[in-house]
Amino acid sequence: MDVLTLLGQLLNSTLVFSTALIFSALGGIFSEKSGVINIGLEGLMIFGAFAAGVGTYYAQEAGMGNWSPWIGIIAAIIVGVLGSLIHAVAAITFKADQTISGIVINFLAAGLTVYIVKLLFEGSAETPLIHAFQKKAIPLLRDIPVIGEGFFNAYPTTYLALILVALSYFVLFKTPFGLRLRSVGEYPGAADTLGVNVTRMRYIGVLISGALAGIGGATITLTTTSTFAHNTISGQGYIAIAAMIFGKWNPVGALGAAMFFGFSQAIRNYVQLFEWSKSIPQEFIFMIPYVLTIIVLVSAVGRSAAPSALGTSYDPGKR
Amino acid sequence: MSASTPVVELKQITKRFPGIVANDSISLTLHKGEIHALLGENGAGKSTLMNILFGLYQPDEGSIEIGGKPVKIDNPNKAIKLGIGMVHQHFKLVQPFTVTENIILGMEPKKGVNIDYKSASAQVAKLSEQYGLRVNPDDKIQDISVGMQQRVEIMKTLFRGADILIFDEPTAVLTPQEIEELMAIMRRLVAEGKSIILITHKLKEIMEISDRVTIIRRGKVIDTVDTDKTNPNELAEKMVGRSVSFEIDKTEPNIGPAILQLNNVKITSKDGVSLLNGLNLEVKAGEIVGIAGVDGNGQTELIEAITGLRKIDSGSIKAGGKEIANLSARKIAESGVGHIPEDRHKHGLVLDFSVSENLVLKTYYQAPYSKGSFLNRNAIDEHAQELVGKYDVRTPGIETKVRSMSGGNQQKAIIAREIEMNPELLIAAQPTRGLDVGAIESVHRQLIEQRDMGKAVLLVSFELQEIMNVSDRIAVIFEGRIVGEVLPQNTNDQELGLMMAGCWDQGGQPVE
Amino acid sequence: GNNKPANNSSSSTEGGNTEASSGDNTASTKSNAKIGLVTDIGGVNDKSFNQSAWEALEALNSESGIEHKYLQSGSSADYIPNLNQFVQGGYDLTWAIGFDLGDATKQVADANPNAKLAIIDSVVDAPNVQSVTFAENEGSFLVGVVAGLTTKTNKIGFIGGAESPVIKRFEVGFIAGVKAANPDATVTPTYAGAYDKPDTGKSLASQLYDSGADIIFPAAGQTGNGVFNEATARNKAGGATKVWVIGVDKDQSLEFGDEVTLTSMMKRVDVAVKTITQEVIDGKFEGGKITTLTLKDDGVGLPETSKANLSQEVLDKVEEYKQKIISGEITVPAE
Amino acid sequence: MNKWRKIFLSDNIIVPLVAILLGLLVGAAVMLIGGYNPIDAYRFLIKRVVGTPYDFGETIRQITPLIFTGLSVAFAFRSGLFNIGADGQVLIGMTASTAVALSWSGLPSWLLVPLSVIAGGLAGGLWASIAGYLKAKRGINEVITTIMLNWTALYFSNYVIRHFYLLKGQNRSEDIGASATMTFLGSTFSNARVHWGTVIALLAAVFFFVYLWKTKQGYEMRAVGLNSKAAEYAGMNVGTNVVKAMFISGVFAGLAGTFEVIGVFHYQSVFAASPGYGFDGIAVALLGMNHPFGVVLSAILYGVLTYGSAGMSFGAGVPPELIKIVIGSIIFFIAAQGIVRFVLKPFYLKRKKEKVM
Ligand SMILES: Nc1ncnc2c1ncn2[C@@H]1O[C@H](COP(=O)(O)OP(=O)(O)OP(=O)(O)O)[C@@H](O)[C@H]1O
Ligand SMILES: Nc1ncnc2c1ncn2[C@@H]1O[C@H](COP(=O)(O)OP(=O)(O)OP(=O)(O)O)[C@@H](O)[C@H]1O
Ligand SMILES: [Mg+2]
Ligand SMILES: [Mg+2]
Repeated sequence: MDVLTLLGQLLNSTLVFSTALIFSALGGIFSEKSGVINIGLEGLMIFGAFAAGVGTYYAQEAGMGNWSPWIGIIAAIIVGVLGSLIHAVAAITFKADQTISGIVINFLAAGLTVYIVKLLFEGSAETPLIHAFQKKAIPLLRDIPVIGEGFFNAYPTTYLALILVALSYFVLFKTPFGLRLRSVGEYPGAADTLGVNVTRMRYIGVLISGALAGIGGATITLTTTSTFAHNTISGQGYIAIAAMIFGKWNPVGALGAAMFFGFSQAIRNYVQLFEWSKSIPQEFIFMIPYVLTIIVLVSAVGRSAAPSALGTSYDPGKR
Repeated sequence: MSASTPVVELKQITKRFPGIVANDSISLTLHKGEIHALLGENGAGKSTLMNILFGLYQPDEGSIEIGGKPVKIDNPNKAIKLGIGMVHQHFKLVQPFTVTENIILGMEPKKGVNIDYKSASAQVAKLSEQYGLRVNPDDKIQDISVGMQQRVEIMKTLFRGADILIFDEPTAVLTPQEIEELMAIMRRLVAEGKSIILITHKLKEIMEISDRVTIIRRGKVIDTVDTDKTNPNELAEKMVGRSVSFEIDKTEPNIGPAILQLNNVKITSKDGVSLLNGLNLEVKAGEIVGIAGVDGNGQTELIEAITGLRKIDSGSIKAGGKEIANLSARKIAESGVGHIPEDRHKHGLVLDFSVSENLVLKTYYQAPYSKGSFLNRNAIDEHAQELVGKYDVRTPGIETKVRSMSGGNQQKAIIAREIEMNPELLIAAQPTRGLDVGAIESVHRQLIEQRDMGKAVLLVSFELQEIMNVSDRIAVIFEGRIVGEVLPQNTNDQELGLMMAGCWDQGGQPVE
Repeated sequence: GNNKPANNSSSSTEGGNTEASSGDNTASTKSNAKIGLVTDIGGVNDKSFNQSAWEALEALNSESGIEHKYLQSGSSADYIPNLNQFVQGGYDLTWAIGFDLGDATKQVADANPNAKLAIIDSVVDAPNVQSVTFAENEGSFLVGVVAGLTTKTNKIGFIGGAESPVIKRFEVGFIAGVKAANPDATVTPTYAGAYDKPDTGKSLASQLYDSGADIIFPAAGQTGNGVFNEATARNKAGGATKVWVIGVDKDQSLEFGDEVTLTSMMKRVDVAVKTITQEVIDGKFEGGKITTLTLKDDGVGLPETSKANLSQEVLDKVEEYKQKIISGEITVPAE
Repeated sequence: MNKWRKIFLSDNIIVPLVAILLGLLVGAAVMLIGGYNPIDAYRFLIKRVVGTPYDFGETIRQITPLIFTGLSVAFAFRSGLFNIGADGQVLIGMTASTAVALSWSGLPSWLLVPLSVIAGGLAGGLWASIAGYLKAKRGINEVITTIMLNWTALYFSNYVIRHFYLLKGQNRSEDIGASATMTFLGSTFSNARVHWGTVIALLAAVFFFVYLWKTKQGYEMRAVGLNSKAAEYAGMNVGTNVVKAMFISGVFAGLAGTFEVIGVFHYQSVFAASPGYGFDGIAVALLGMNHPFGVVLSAILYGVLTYGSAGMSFGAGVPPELIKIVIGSIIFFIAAQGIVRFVLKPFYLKRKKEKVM
């Protein structure tokens, strides 16, 4: 196998892991850019994965065929938004500690989804299998060396993720909405005195994060597991938070960070294909993605630039 | 001045905070085309009243009329729609945003769905020109001077077409030149028919520019007077409730040996900009040396270098004859250097600590505040009790969080802490920023007391008057160097101003 | 989840058969025996291992009216209190499901010598415990034979959850089977490091297929779902070589379809649970007995549905090896 | 944070209680929707916790590591750091204790037990210090590093156990000898796995309190946590304090692991997935408002609910997932006290004038 094919394949494999992270990290960005910490990404992903499993199943039952996964995505968006609404109400309206209310989401999601699945499917803790998304190659682009195999023979969700990265960047940095959202995360007092409705912007930021993390969770159900169970999401939400910080709260940065995690994951798997890897204790191979991340952080990435007002509730009367 | 049409009428406004009535049935009328000054001690309730007018706070009682119509202003957006603009005491600027972005935020010009940055910049540039504000639309706030930021604040209100303007202590952080420029801008604004409420502690400014003055003390209106029928002494007396002396009683200095010696100190920033460029300076025991200069000429770096908050690249810094360059902040403090920092919120205080905890911020680890590894709460509280009394720090109690205290009292707490450490060298950076005349008087008195006790005092201030009144010797800093030294009695504002602008050889006489 | 399950049982690969089909005709004598069951963190609706065991009890309940209850363990610390709940509640038999419950079962059994317990997948040395283990290596050998005979590329992949004695039996038996049937074929064993990471499974599968493998045998619980998904995607996309997955613990073709499921390595947990529970009902419980369910007992093996993809030739070969193993002519390595 | 003080102010003691009540009500509503009987469920929950001395002892066992990890997360929070890595620190603590207990099993108990405890605490602390050091020296956000270190710790622990201490044919270490175990009062609690770790956890809470509010080092740490710039100005070494805070935080977590090994299991498993102690710790810390005594109370609540949940499913057939909904709701109501006050307003609370901050 020549190096270029290999690279293309590694890249392709990278995207399997990173797509869900991209969505969720983007979600995190919208919330945190508006000044609301979102440690609840994990829970929101659980909600999304759950809704995709259930939604797609019923859509299939209703005979919607190939459209079913898209129904699943829509269900994930709706449920993700509803889940994040809890976070928004607690953190923004009731000025609860943002970290705490994020944790609440994680608890409620873990409990509610499995509970509902059991109610819906006669005690089964797993949703029935669904026909998930299939990879689609994009005709001409597919033939570009490395990139073609890497990016243009992928799931619809991967294309969607890449589009959303561009869209998010555009929305955040080129539109009035983005300017206002960021101002609210940097200095709500300033935004408020200019007539920007801090509460509303923050609600929107958090709800967008619910929608995006919901799609992130759905991606896992719809491209890797084909079913939702209690452990469909196990830690990806936290990795998405890491990707968001690693990417310095920038959509393109987050894309890079998510790809990096995916790539180091792919590397770790790839190593195992070689005979010589058998002489390395397995545990050290498993560590690769995590240790690699720390090494890259130490050597390349400097201080992170969190929005200044991140984690603070806004109270015009506060001095 | 058209004394007739009131554009704003505040009627019997009352606002309570826990434990305090910030505004007690305050009424105030602003006429069209008028500059109405609001005067009062720190914590008198001026900002609170203005925040109510701007919709940030809701009054507990009272009503507001704009242009004769009763209105309810429950958020700033309403205020903006009513044509009210406010420049806040603490700037409300988003640091990583550009000037343009800060100005257009909330009413961005659009092209399609995008922000039309091009036309926005053009509009900002036009406004800037129209009022002679000289700001660069594309600079980021974090990169521009305080004076510039002040002008951006003003432009925000102008951009929104406000014709009732509230300036809450706009001059507190400005250099004399900048203040002159601001005055000119205000005159231009009223000439256009706008009306202004101006809050300032500087009586000179009030006398110079306002039409009427309302004096507030402890939340109540004491009086409203026409400016041309009053004088600074009367105003000060009304405000504080006692007579205030502006003349500082100062005996001749009794100068001793050099305490602080800086020799050829150089600091270059990461991007290669020279911040301190071979700076030489000496402060002797028993004298106050004032550093005069335009903001951004190395004052901050100078202080940080002396106090150990910033490393120097070369040169020597001696305190009491001992080399202290690049020692840790703690070592330097222990070798007898006290420091009243420029930014009291950022550096001077832990706002969520109590008064008593803040008063031992630098000494908590020494006896009697600590015994072994443990804090001695009793000693800490006793110390706090003593200082609060001695320095007249007004606070409900020593357990109160500093955050809830007024700026003036916060500053007093810092000064108390630093002076009580009994340093041989006291560095005071902008020590009276934002303080009322009464508080300023007491700060000045304390600095002079220190000098009379034989301590060396280094005073850095943008307030020329303060430098002239308090210092025994003035050193002018320009582009990271001391470019000249003069004695206050031998110079005047004009001369100093020229030297600060880098033209010392045409202006004052270097002392040495 | 943020409340992660502890100690994901190494043996909680998809277990047993969903339909309770022991096929025997139990004499439906009524019984009021009380049977308890303690699961590992998977719970009785995990569509695998724990579920098979529970369904066996459900079946017995409808046949002979036994009383049955289960407790799901939230973490490994719960094993002992959960077992105790039944034992001290006077249950006639308490089932411990999973390799990791071994120590807990031993402790509870020792402390309550009069209680009867039984455990799946682990051997507990106590006079009041029956232990059931499976010869996963034998079953894996047979699916290895299938793989060896079916591969077109002579490259085969194995994906384990994490290295452990049980998974090792899968791996070693499988490799031996492949080698026996097709000495030219090579098996690349890989590990996912977890039983609950389908994304890792998918990415591993993708790389194994890319490197030329056309059959993968995942013994990695939910991680294996990702493998099925990758294979389905590849076949749908119509790649040059058709790729296969070998199911584990139960007949996974029922779930993932014949399109990708070459065959499955079944573990009849349900049979074991039903048999031993019946013994208790009949008063024939033999404490201290260790049962290893092998090919001979049909405790492990291939499902009927394998016919869909396997030629008679291959099935014959499988049968041949099966007999050799049963007769002892071939000894399948276990570690 | 003056939240804690507020709690002790009369009408505020009632708010958390009502929050708990509301949480239980939400749980009840969800049960009703699912067709379960909430009264039965809660009855069995309580019964499972206090029904027998054995269960009571086991509940204490359940609470103990929660106190430790709660303290760990809370301590870091107080110093301005978010330690998501208690999970990994627990594992490293376990591993170090196991290693010591197995390697020097010949030592007498009075020596081996303290050694093993110290090893566990120290190892947890050092592991956490890696994140502290990277934050102090390189400004790397501790949230990322601690997440990455969690996974690293999981695999590293497995490596150590599998390669040096594995019990043949099993998925766990060899048994730790009696000389290295710390059980006590076992007979009082009908052989429940009660151990000295509980006492030490309570002492740790007292230490937390004394250290942070009564010592000069604690004073520094709080100053750094609240305003690092001012701390620097006052001559404190911010970097050192960050490392120190992470170290102490890690020690607490490490001890959680230690006592799970030498107090509860007496061996260490090879984990296929993280046991999740650290993530519980985050919830416990936040629920306890990052105050040591609050942490103890919230660990009790959390432990009671999780241990009792088995009773719920045993007695009333309620799926154990439900308890997560209850815990989540309680945290929600405690965090969003505004809601509780709103609910209470007609009954108790005189309307407060303008709340500040
Ligand atoms: N949000 C608030 N919460 C509690 N007390 C407040 C609040 N805002 C102001 N106060 C109190 O109200 C009083 C008036 O404060 P205000 O800021 O209006 O004073 P000021 O006249 O503007 O003083 P300065 O000259 O220092 O700016 C002070 O005692 C202050 O401590
Ligand atoms: N995305 C996030 N989610 C949750 N918590 C976060 C997140 N980002 C930061 N934090 C928390 O907020 C705190 C501030 O983070 P930040 O990276 O700004 O560090 P800092 O102490 O301000 O240092 P710096 O000097 O680099 O700005 C961190 O200690 C961390 O606990
Ligand atoms: Mg920061
Ligand atoms: Mg004010």
